Amino acid sequence: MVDKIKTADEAVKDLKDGMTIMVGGFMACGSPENLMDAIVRKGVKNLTVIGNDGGMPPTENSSARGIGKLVAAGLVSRLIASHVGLNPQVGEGMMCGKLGCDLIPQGTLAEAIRAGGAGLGGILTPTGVGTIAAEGREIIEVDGKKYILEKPLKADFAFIRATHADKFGNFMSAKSTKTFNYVMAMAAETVVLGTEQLHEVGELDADLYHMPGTFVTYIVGGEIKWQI
Amino acid sequence: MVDKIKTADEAVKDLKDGMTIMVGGFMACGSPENLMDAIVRKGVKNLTVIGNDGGMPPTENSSARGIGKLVAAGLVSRLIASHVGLNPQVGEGMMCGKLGCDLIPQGTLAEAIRAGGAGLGGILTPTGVGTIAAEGREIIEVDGKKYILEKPLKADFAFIRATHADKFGNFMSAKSTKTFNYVMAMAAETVVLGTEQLHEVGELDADLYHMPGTFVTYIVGGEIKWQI
Amino acid sequence: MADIKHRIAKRVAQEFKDGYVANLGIGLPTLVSNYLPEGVDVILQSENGFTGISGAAEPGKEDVDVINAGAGYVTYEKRACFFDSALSFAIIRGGHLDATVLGAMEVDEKGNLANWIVPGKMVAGMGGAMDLVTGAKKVIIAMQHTQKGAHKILKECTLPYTALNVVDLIVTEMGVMEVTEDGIVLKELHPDFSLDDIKAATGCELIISKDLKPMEVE
Amino acid sequence: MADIKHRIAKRVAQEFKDGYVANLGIGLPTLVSNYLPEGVDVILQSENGFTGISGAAEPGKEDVDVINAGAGYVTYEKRACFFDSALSFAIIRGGHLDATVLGAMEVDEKGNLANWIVPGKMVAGMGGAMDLVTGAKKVIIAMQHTQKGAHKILKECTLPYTALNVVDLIVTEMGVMEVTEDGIVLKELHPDFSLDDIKAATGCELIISKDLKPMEVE
Repeated sequence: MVDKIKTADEAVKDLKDGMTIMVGGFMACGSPENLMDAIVRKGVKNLTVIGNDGGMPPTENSSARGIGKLVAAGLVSRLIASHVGLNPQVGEGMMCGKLGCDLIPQGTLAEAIRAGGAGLGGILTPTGVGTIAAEGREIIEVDGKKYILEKPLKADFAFIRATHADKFGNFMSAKSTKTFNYVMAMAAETVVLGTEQLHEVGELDADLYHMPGTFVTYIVGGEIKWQI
Repeated sequence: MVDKIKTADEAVKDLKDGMTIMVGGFMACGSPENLMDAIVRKGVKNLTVIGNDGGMPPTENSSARGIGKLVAAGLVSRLIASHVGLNPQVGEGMMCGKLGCDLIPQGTLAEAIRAGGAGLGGILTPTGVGTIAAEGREIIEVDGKKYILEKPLKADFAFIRATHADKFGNFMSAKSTKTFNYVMAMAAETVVLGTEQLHEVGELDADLYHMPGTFVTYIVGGEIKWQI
Repeated sequence: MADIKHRIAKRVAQEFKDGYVANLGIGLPTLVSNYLPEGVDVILQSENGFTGISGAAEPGKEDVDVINAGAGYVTYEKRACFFDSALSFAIIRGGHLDATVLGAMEVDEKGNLANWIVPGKMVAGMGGAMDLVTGAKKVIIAMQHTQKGAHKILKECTLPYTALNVVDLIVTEMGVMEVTEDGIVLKELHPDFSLDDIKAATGCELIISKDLKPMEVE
Repeated sequence: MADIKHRIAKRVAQEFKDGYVANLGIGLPTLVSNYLPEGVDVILQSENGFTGISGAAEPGKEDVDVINAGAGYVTYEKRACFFDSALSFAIIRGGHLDATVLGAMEVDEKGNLANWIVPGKMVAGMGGAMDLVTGAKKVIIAMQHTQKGAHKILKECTLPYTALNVVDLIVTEMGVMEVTEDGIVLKELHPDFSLDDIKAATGCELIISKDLKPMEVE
């Protein structure tokens, strides 16, 4: 069996300036913090980041979290997300022209990533028809109803987080940490999985894992629960 | 909490002649046999059945299984499936004109049902371009590549099977019985879930269930493992 | 103001039927769950990925793996089920929510809704709002009738749209209004206000229901 | 004939690299897994919904919840993972299979494939075949070179297509052929046959590789 287990720094070795990456999680809940730290250490520039949001900014009591770490370090030149209101640093970056931001309805974002992973040429969604979300998109009419044709999203890297994974990369993300982690596992060239628990193959029942390890390129252990 | 638990016969009370139904499973593995039996007892006619295949025909040693029960009883006038080769009774029905059959690539069938459940106007698939599977379908070009626009599928009823369910209808289908059961749970007006194990709410860890009970209209216990 | 919020939430709660699956926006809409009528069991969905969301977590007892769509730590019911964003929005877009309750900046008589961009202010993003109002069977807007005296219920929205032709019901501190093909019909008027009060506070014609009732919340 | 099947399966197995994810069709293609080279670990996908499919189940020890795509009871590896049909075909269509091995009725020099309809015979359905050949990174056709003497490798398929421009490699008992932009290139010829033999058995021009090798399977 191919050995997928790496340190976080090894896992980002081939990450390069200007690449497009996906980061799982929702407001940093379910984001792989070890992997974000490794990206910051590597210091790649001009990343396009696809994620639900801009993560959490640094506060007096804590460092930034999730995508917020990349934003705080100035590594992000473009963010494709559904909501960035909880990270004022994204707004600041947008104001001064350093950070471009494409806002996409959350459900459309999830489907576009899934379509990228599932080999679809796109999906037709009624969400956003007649609004700014339709700008630059083709409108397709099916049985008299209008839909936006949303094209698939793919990335060079996906950084995702599991609660339980085995050494082949089969994984599950507990409770509300699933979010974008499952669809992003399908949609990138290199998929790096940060996990809290790392199990031997066959140690847990197969049906406890929600996603197959065949999607996962590298596995990095040592994710810990966020301490409030 | 609304009481969803019914007998199989109660669950099919509102099933009517000419309706469109979905049946989960794959070659009857993962099909809800109790519910099939109840439909046969009710004896509705001219059903359009959406499923992966035609189920299994009766043999010398055993009765028909899965969709095969409905075919054997002559209740099906149209079958929308990906493969019907394992049930010769489907072929016989097609030969004598009693049974119309629309064949759809298996992955397209799964996506079309999912699209029906997910409120999408359709999906663009590269599968089948330039073949009979493209007949009657619009071809959409995205970034220079051709795709079939496959429209969503929906049904009046879905009959699906779980291994574990709780009394709210949260459920999971073990191992390779998942098949079409998960997408069909989303795509019908009335969703009837046949389950092997029926648990109290909260008895199992929430993450053991893969699909939320909010999709499920009725729950019928008493499914048993197929005896070879 | 607190009083007004609870009045609106109480009235919205009366719209809920037993067995409903609903999504409540952050803020005022979340209050609705406190006022569900006796015998009306509603399961709430959280768009980040679960059904069975319950109240805020007690400080010190937070499960950091369980947040709501506003990043607040919350608790969940025993019947909760967790899923990923793709399935979460399949529920939302696919018509599997009986109702969603959200605030609005503007609503117009065609049922158009604007609740995400204020020109000149930083745009936070639509998040899940566009999907919610497009997909839910019943879209209920819960809001104050005016914004510092300015009309919010209009002949035509002036702000960028969240979605077109989606609003079914508007509940404010002044009354309950249904969006119909003919325009906005006032169904209930709160006893604190006169017909002239609500007409003056509304930026489009209000059709007065033949069956106009007092808005009762207690 | 049994000999020929194993010869083909053995040669196909040499195409597999360590870490491959692959889907093997029912019949001859399934034999491939018996002949993987030392140190080459391949995980097999079953389109009804799992990765880690293993051999047929022993009679009397079947797990009725675990079948292959041909409805046979099978076993699974420890590292198996089970999923639904939507995810299974996301894997297949999405390019997550390194290789798929299938039989064919006809293949032509454009890489077009026909393997699902025989006119006049009952149509069983394409099942997952169209998705497999469209999505897999490498499509390997494993088949007998001719069908009772009739050509199967053609200038242009005569039977209804399964998919267009998808076949990468053809392995028969006679040789190994790569489908290129210029046509079908014979890369390896089995020592049992001459160039004239294989040319006569092929319904289109065969480009002979400058680097033609013997097809070695032992």
